Amino acid sequence: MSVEHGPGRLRNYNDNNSKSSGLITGAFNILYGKICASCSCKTTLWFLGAPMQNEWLYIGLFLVIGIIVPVVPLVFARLVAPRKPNPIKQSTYECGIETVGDSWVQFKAQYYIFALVFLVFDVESVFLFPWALTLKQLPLFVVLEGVLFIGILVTGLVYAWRKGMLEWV
Amino acid sequence: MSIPLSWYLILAAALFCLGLYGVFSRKNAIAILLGIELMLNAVNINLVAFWRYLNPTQMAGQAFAVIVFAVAAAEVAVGLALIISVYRRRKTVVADEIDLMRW
Amino acid sequence: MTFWNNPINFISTWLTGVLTGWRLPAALSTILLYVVGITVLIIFAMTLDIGLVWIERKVVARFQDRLGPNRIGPFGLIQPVADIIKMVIKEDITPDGADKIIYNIAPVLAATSVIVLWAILPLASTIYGVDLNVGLLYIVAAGALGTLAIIMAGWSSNNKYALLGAFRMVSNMISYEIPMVIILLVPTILANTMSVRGITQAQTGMWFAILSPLALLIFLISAIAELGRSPFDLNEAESEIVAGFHIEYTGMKFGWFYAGELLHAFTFGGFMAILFFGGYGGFFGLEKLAFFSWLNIPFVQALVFIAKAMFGYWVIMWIKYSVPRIRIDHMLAFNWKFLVPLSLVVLVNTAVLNKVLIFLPSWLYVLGMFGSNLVIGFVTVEILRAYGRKQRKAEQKPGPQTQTQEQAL
Amino acid sequence: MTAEQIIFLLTGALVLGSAIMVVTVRNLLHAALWLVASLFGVAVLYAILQANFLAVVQVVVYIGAIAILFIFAVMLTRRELMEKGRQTRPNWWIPALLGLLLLTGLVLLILNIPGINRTAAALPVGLDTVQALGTALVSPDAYVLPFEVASVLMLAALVGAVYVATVDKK
Repeated sequence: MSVEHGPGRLRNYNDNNSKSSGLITGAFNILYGKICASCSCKTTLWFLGAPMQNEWLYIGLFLVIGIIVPVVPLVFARLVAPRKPNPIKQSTYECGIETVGDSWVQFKAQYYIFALVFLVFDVESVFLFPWALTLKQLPLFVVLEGVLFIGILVTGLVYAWRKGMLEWV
Repeated sequence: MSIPLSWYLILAAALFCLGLYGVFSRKNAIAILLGIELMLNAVNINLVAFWRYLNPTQMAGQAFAVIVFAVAAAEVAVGLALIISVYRRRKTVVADEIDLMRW
Repeated sequence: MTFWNNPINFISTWLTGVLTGWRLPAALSTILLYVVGITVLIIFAMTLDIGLVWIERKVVARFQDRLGPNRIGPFGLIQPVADIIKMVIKEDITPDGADKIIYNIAPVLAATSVIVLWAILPLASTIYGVDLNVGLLYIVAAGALGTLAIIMAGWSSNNKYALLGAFRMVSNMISYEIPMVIILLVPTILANTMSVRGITQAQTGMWFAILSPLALLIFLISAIAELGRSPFDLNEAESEIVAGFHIEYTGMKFGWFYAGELLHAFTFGGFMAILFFGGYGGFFGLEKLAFFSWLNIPFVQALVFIAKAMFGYWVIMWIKYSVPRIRIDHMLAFNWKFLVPLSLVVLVNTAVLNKVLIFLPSWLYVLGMFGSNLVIGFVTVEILRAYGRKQRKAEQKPGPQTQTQEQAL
Repeated sequence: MTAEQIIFLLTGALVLGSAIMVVTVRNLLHAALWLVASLFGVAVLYAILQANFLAVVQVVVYIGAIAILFIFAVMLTRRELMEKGRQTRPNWWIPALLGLLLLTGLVLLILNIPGINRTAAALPVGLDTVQALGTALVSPDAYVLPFEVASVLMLAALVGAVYVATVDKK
């Protein structure tokens, strides 16, 4: 039983003050023993049975409430703020003069090149995270594997650099 | 985990078919790539579902999914670079009009 | 005493008791508990955000030798409340040709991408939302949502300046995400976990700022760039593109971009404290002494954490208000040619040394890590100096200097 | 029907609904944003499957990088697209029929596999999936070769993409 997530975090970590562990065990029993027994089916606590589920449920709820909180003032503003649109007020802003042309200005392809390099590096550096977690357990050659991985990554960077793709032309 | 494995497989199949439809029905080359992304994700859902349902201690499914991520990223990088390059030369992104090598 | 030791657990146990007393199913009562906890946490963050508006305005005023807000309330403390009221009752203008749905989603997404970061922020050893075992990548993922919000705002406004600002901001953010992700690997290696709480606990004896000061520096720089604050605030360069991606936003929608930026800066100050300064703990073993046992009280820990986060926030503000803006070509070159290689070197150094030195006594380990960082820093500075010398020599010779400013859009 | 199944169905509706928008909507930028929604739904699926690492990486890589690249590409080329009304080929019904046939076939196939309605057992206690994935990716008897080859693949993609996208200096 290793449910340790959420505001209702239910296990005492090995903190220095473990005097209260008796009470927490009691709370544990209440949550897992008695309630489960009282509703006579252990599966109703499906998300408590699996700790991962538990944390993602929390994050999902956080996301939902995190969307609701910014929406509330916007809705409130919609109710109280004046709404008197007119064409001049609604025209796109361009430093006081009339808007010239389409907002679709030509972009430098350079933005795109940087996004390309970024994509490759992002994917590769994200893959290094599982590697980083194994360093402590596994022997030294695992480190060297990672270094090889990074070396290949650097080759790409050097190529892009020598090719002049990192210059803002 | 009260969800049957078949649900995931059916969802992935539907996603794959939608991607397939997108690839074949769209004119725009970028939209075709969008369809391919959907198909790759359908494959990934299958891989992860099989990992979870068959043998979670064996990480094969997740490792494969990671490789598929890399393949997807590589495909997008090269594919979009090609499209942009073609667009610069021929001012079009419609796949049917890029037919210089057709005959 | 239990309340002071573990307030969240205490309250949740009590509330669960109350809810199940009402014959609610256990699952539902847990969800209700979550909702209550999340709402309290978010409201706390939002209240802090209001305070940050005041702090930001006061601090910038002091940097610029002004007084700052001082009319409404004592020391102008009520000023942010007045700001909010003003923003809410302002007319909300949607520009012609705007993509209405995307235009309205963007500010909400911008605020949400910051708020969700609080789900994993450990305020104290027993006060935190969730202990995710992929916490560090979660930070990056939330940043990805923020990037998306900016590009949506810029595109949907139907305005040249907004689009240009969004493009600049996004290329800036994505570029500096690379050194940030690479440098996040350093605490991961040192603590052998990706959970922010685990990283905090790994630093009870020694801050990672001492083990890897270079990583701290790179994290700070890339965090400032992620935030889009000066000197990396090209997205809203007033003199060139007026206000960047939020040019067309009025009233509370603009307010969310503004509030989101401030909260984001504070949250990154918090993450800096967690990753490198021990978060709520990190007293170098001081808390084990009987005399300092009060340091273990969760509310004291939370105060310590907030103080450390405020320090990080203050450093970010300090840099913002004293350094001029950098040109975009310089900025991207600085990232790709300097920060990325340097962060890779720091990463390899940490990975190898952590494996080799771990068998040594701990003082030698710390000394080795710190010393290697010093050596890397010294070598980097020397290389930069040699490069600068070469550059100056080349400039003295009359040569083809075609790097012009107007090419650097 | 448990709460988990309801969450799955909602997520599935999000994934498939957004995917339908991706393949049908006319404005390509909207299609890219719908793709983001669909991919986010897939990330939620990974979270339900307890693949924490993949769930977060899905957001980081797909939404934070691939979708951004798509949006950049759309913005670099879009001027042409606004004028040309229809985004689908005239014979769009053939792929639609093909997709439906394939879907029917696949569903029949899936439902006829014995034991396909199995549910998953809980993960072994103490199994850190991220660490296990890392071990699998670096162990010589597991997937170290694909791991390094993925790096080479990304290198090849970078070199190729940069070469192709280079502006010709005339």
